[in-house]
Amino acid sequence: MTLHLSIMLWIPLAFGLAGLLLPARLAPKLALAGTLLVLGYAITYVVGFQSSQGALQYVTDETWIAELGISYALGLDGLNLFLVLLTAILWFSCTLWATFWTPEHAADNPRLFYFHLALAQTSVLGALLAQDLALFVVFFDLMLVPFFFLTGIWGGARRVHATMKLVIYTLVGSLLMLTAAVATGVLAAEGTDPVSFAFADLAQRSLSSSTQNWLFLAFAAAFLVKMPAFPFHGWMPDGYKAMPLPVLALFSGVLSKVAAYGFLRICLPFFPDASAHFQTLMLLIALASILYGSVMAFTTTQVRLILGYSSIAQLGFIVLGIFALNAQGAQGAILQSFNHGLVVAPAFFIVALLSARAGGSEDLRDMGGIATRAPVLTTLFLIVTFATLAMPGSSNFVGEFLILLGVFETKMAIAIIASSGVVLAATYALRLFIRSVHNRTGPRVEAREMERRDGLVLVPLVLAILAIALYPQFALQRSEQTVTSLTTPPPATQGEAAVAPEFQIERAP
Amino acid sequence: MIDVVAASKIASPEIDWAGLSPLIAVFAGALIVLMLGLMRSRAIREIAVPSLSIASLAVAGGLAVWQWGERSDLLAGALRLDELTLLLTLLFCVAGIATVVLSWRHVAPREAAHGEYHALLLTSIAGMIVLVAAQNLVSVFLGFELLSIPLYVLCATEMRRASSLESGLKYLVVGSVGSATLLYGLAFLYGATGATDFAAIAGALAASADLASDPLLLTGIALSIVGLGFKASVAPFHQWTPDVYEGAPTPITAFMAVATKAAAFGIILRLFDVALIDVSLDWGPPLAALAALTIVVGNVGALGQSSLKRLLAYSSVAQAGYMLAGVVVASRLGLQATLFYLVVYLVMNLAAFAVIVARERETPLGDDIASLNGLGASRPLLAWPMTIAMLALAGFPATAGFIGKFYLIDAAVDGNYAWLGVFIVVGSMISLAYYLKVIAAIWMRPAEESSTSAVALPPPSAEPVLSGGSDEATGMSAQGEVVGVAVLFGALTIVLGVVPSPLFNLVRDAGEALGLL
Amino acid sequence: MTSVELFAWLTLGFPLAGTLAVALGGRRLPGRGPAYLATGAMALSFASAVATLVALQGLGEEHRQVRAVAWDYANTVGVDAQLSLLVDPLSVFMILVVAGVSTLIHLYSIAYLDSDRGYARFFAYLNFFVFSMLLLVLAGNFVVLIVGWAFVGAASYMLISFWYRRTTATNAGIKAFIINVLGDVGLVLGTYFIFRHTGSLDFLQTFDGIGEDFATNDPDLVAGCILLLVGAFAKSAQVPLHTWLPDAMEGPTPVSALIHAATMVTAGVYLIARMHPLFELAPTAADVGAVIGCLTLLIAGTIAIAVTDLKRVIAYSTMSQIGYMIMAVSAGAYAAGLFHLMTHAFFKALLFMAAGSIIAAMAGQQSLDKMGGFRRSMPFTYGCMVIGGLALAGIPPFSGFFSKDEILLLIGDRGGWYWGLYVAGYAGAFLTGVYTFRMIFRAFWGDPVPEALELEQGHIHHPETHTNPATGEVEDTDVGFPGPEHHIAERETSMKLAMGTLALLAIVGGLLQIPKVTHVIDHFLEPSFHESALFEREPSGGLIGFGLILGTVVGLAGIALAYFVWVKNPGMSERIRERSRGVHTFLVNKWYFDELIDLLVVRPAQWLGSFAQQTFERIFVNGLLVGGATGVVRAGSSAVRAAQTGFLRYYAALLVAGMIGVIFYFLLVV
Amino acid sequence: MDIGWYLAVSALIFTIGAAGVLTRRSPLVILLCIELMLNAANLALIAFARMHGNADGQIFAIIVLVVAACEVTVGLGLIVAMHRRKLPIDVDEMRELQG
Repeated sequence: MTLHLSIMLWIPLAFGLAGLLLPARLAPKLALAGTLLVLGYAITYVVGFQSSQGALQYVTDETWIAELGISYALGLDGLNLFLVLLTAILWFSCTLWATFWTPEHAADNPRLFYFHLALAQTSVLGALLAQDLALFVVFFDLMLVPFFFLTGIWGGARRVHATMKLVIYTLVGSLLMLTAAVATGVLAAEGTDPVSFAFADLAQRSLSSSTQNWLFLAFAAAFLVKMPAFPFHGWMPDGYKAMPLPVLALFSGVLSKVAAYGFLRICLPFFPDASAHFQTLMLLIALASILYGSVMAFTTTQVRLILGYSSIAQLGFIVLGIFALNAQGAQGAILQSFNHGLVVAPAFFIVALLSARAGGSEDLRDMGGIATRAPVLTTLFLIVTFATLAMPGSSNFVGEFLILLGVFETKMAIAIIASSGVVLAATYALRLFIRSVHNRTGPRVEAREMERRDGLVLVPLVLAILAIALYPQFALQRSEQTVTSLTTPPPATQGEAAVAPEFQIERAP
Repeated sequence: MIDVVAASKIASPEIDWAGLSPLIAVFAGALIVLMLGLMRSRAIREIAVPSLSIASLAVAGGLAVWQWGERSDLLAGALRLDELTLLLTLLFCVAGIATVVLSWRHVAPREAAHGEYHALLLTSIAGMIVLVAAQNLVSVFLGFELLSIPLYVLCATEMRRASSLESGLKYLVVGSVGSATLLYGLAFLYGATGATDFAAIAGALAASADLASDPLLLTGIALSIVGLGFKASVAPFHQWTPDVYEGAPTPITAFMAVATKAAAFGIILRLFDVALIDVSLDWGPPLAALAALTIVVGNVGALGQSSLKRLLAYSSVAQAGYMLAGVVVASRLGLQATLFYLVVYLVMNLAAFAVIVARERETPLGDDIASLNGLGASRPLLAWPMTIAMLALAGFPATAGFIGKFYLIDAAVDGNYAWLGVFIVVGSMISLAYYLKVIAAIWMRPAEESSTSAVALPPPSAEPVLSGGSDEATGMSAQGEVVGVAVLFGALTIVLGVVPSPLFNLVRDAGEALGLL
Repeated sequence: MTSVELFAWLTLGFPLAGTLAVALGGRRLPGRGPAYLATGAMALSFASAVATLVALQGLGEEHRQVRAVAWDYANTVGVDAQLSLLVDPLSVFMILVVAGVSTLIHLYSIAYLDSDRGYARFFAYLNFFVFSMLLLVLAGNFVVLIVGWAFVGAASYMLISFWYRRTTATNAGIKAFIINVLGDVGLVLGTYFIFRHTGSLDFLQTFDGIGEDFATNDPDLVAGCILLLVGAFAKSAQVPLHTWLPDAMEGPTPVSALIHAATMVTAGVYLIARMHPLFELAPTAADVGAVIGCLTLLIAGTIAIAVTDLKRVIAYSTMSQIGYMIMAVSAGAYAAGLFHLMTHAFFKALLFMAAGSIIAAMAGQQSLDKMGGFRRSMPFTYGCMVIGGLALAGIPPFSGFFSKDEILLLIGDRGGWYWGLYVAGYAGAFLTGVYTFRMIFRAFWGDPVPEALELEQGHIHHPETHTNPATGEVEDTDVGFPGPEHHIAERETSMKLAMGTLALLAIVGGLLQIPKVTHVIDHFLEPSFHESALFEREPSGGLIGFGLILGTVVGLAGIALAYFVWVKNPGMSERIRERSRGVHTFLVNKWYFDELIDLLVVRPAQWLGSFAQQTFERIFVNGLLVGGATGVVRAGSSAVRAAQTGFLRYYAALLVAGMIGVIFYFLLVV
Repeated sequence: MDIGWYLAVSALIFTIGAAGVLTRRSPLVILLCIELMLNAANLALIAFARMHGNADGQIFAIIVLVVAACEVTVGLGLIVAMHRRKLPIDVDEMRELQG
């Protein structure tokens, strides 16, 4: 029983609040310090993590609301370890980026900006670390609040409309999940034993298949919308267009992964029958996301949207891996979640640099030809591009390799069709690269090399990409145990799972 | 002769003065302020009267706390003293104090002599206490009217404003129809069971099973549902709510929103969970249907409203729907969830209304949403409470509203009304649209030129935002008490959202008081 | 770590180090510094390749398959992907060829690219390419193979679009890259099919148990092998995945020489040779390979006769020659195929270098129509071109003769329907003679063109405005064109050196493996193919004699025809063109492959994209899912608010109505 | 005599009152109609009291009378206030608050 996770969890919020109260010029420094501290913690956890055991580590378990059977339980295992690391890394980079990022509204209240940024990090970390269903729901829904403000106050054109659409659309799913979560806790409490939302207890209990089905659908709705997956991405274009870029990098890099993580953490273990029952459906949704996202990505000329749709495709791969329902798929999905976050954030940063050189425009047609004057930027961009299209040798490739392998062994046809997504990815990624830095210089483009401070943000991220590309085993070995224990077929629940909703359930006083 | 008179004694029922003390305190306060209101001195009228009202309410609250744990019948079983009564009494006192504070410099008391204004307020509170304590049909009706009639007047106290009078009369007429309906229903209940005492009614119902299908009883239940549902503004009996809320003086609106609803739900819980518990299968499903209808109507009605009071009126309708879910399941869990939500609801709404009051005085825009534009930059101390209140009403986590909803859904699912739980969240989805619109106005819209305070401000980054700063100076001096209320309840919303356990203990005691399963 | 492993790693390491050094520090080096750095790295790499050879030969026959493992790459949940190399005669053979030829081409480029703005960048890319290629051939398991495979593709993309201000170059680059990725996908899927049964990604483990894992022509195995072939075809520009290779000529000429002639495009051949245990269990797949190879060599040959772009002629000849190799290895003539791979590397690189020299003399102009009469002004280049040409046409004793004819001999020896391939092979040989010497005659013979005359005055032609030969658009002189001044072999020792060496090799290379006389290649490669049934067959003597003579005759006949048409009576080619216009246009348009692919793949994709963009997203995603829901809610809202009329009596009415409703519910339903 | 008759009469009165509320436009008359509704309830109460033979109903009725009086008083007060402010004494004119 250690409190360290709590420390890491609440550091950002503490620093954010401090920033809110202290003079404005301190706010950025404080925020940066907070993220740096979290990063330090995260790294120590990753290093100290026992790859050999699949069980939770660094566990914290207190009761929060005894009356509702909600506990404040945190823990790390193979599923969330690297997502936590990802969160720490990206928040640090993006906060650093934000310190010199100047949009039209940057003047408005920096304190508030960094406070919301910090709140967002705490809630994301909370959702990742939570080992209690209710706690997870709390943080999962809380994640949206700061992004609502960040988009609405510091966003671009039509930001209010966009942020409302974003929050409402994504919460529609999350609220359904709220009911489903409550139902899970209540209905899983068979007969006499008290209602509990702790994952540990839920793992012991079981639900009837019919119950599992509707609960699963509710959770799936929440996660698919948040990712987003086709066809639930209606909020994505507006939201992406309006969000301030550093925030967008975080949103696209981390929040979508939390949704994917939710599938692994909740749907697979607690609704095993439903997961099997809806496997094909989910695989098809994932497939559709891959193809649709890719196709959209190489037809639009809005750079943000190219990345947005590409994320849809990438998330499609991740879902594909998760619902391969075998170890390879899950391993691939986890690794790929980490990779995609690590790749998409620098991509957005580069987009910012590119548009700064294209007279503020974020349209491919206004870009091009800066490679000569900005060789370093181009090189880094090239690396990021290759990682984006999951070129063999990049860690993304290992992820996709495992994912497709997993699917191949369960549903061969889907794997083969999905692999066409790889080719499409090459198309849009390279198109983006070539048309933004190669060819003739764009009309309003004035090419210049990136500055040193840009390097501070970009280079570490690219180095991280290269490092994980050289040694993906580093991530894989840490998640292996948990994944194997997750994907080994659970004991047949049908027998005692007869706790149908019709039953009157006694509650503990 | 004289000694005869001296010798003869009347056997009077012994009265538990301690148990009655909160009620007495309120009544006494009412009488005193009424008298004081007649004084000439402006100081007395404008300072002493409100202070005394607050004092009496505080005393009442204190006595309620002192009585906590007592469970006994008062006045020959007319009233019931238990944690339910006491909890709600506390709630009324808090609401009353807040109302008095909000109307400190308000125009309404000035127009209708401070004494009367506050006396009516206190009387209404007394009526509420009687109502929630009532365990006899007679005292039910008595409390019901005692709380209603002063409110009719209070709504109309801003006499110079036609809309105030209009709301008063509308409330009076529709309210009277409502209470007539309730009365008729109570009459039938009495007719069916032959008793006015809740315990006796329950006994009668328990005694004979075929009574459950007796038309007299059923009609009685139906009419009671209508009458009480009217007070709790349950659709389709909600229509008075938006108009009255908008027309009434804002402090009174706040009071009605939180206190009246609490009183109505208090008696609903007592009547249905004590007197009619044995026929819960009769009234459960229709109430559930009404709850669903209320949730939908309230939420969609609130969309596209530009008047904040009207918006909150509709939202209060929706919230009534949520709370009804706790009644439907007829379990202790449901009761506790409803009570919990009542408290949370009070906290959230008072924060919101306080901000509205403040802005009504600062801007010429009245209670229009536009009056909040740019509030985030200019008046953080108002902006944050409003934001928190809206997030809480929308049911965002880390606010009391979330826990409340969670608890209600918990109760609904546990009572095999999972579909009602789904309705609750669907309602919340719709509600996002208008709650977020308010927040957007506060933080994301530029301040209107007309909003006075926003003009003469140093750039927000110059001063720490939360620690007040010079921009607050004007606001503080002008209406510090209002800002105080807003901040207090805003903070409370967060606190209850993070550490709800104390409140859980209170409602658990109240739940046990009714001896449900 | 044994010496073999050490040297293998070194062979890999030097180019990588060179890449990083040039990329990070190259721009600071003065003048030709980066080039020397890169070339030095290559020389060292070649040296260590040789050392590897020596070390490997030091081991016993049966120990010549060495696995060198660096670390676990993705070794989890049943997947055993390590970062491992497989050092065996086959891979050593490949690294020798790759490193050797690459070194020479680096040497050549030192001068050739001298005035290009992207000098350092070029050598960084070039080194990176060689690293990738070595990684590919040294790969010890499927994953590493795929990694090298893709790296090679990426490097080739970067070098094709080296002059990235040219739209033609960037388009060619993206085309090449995407087709290569298609190949990668094929490779990956193929791997899945095989992994499914063998449960291991490591080559040696896969091959060991292959007999138990698969029955002959097991459907999974056939599918897997055919998917591997897709990878091979994409990389080796076999029909129908060849369309990128001609466009790839947008890259600088040394690139064409290195990547698109000597090394990368032969990866497919290497792959099939490496996977021979699989293919021998899946004859069907092998036959597919053989047939495709045969088709390619014919199609490419015919096109090569028609096109007029000097580099494209050589490119098509490359395709056709690789067709021979693919055919060979698919038909089990591994040693012969690899032998031809080596000789081809020599003479084809040589041809490209010579072509580069002429193009330089033409100031970037590549069209044969504009060339002529360089014989006098560029003797050295001419000589090299002729040597390369003779080797290519398969005239004894030049290297091409032995390798090509051995292929055909072994195929003929298979008998059965392989005779068809045999015959086609000789037809191809005839075409080879024709187009090779058509090219040579048109470029060097005939009356000198102005550029040639200018050169005879001792001055290399320089246009005042530089234009992109492909489109004629004016070059962006900032960067992205071959540079203001040009360099020809006659003037540059480094180019002379490289070309001279290759010319020598092109002459004597064939002597390594003369039927009935020398079997160096056979013996050397034997350990890699020890379990192969088809390895080391000796065609019957009679066939050999016949074949050798036939080969010579066919080759000479081709040359003779070329001489007759393009030298003896000029203008005859026009007449032929007139008479068979249809055929000519068909050939000039490269059998309409591009158009076909465009019609079948590109257009549908674009249409789909625009449909999704314009229609689907708007109507379904936003309209139905978003708009629909909000619409319903809005309607409800307006309904509720319409009911809120403000009429007091109306409210009372609704109250009463509701009351009646509830009463009725209670009286009727309950 | 059967309780049914009493209830019938009371229901009739109640209905008349409700109908009056719905149909009349003058607040005064509406108040009277509400009185009718209350008194219908009173009648029922007394009838039931008779039926059950206990006094609860009658006590109830008496209290109702008192309350009803208060209600009317307040109502009249409001109407007077409106009259003072020259507002039309017609419920259909009160439509400032709507939507």
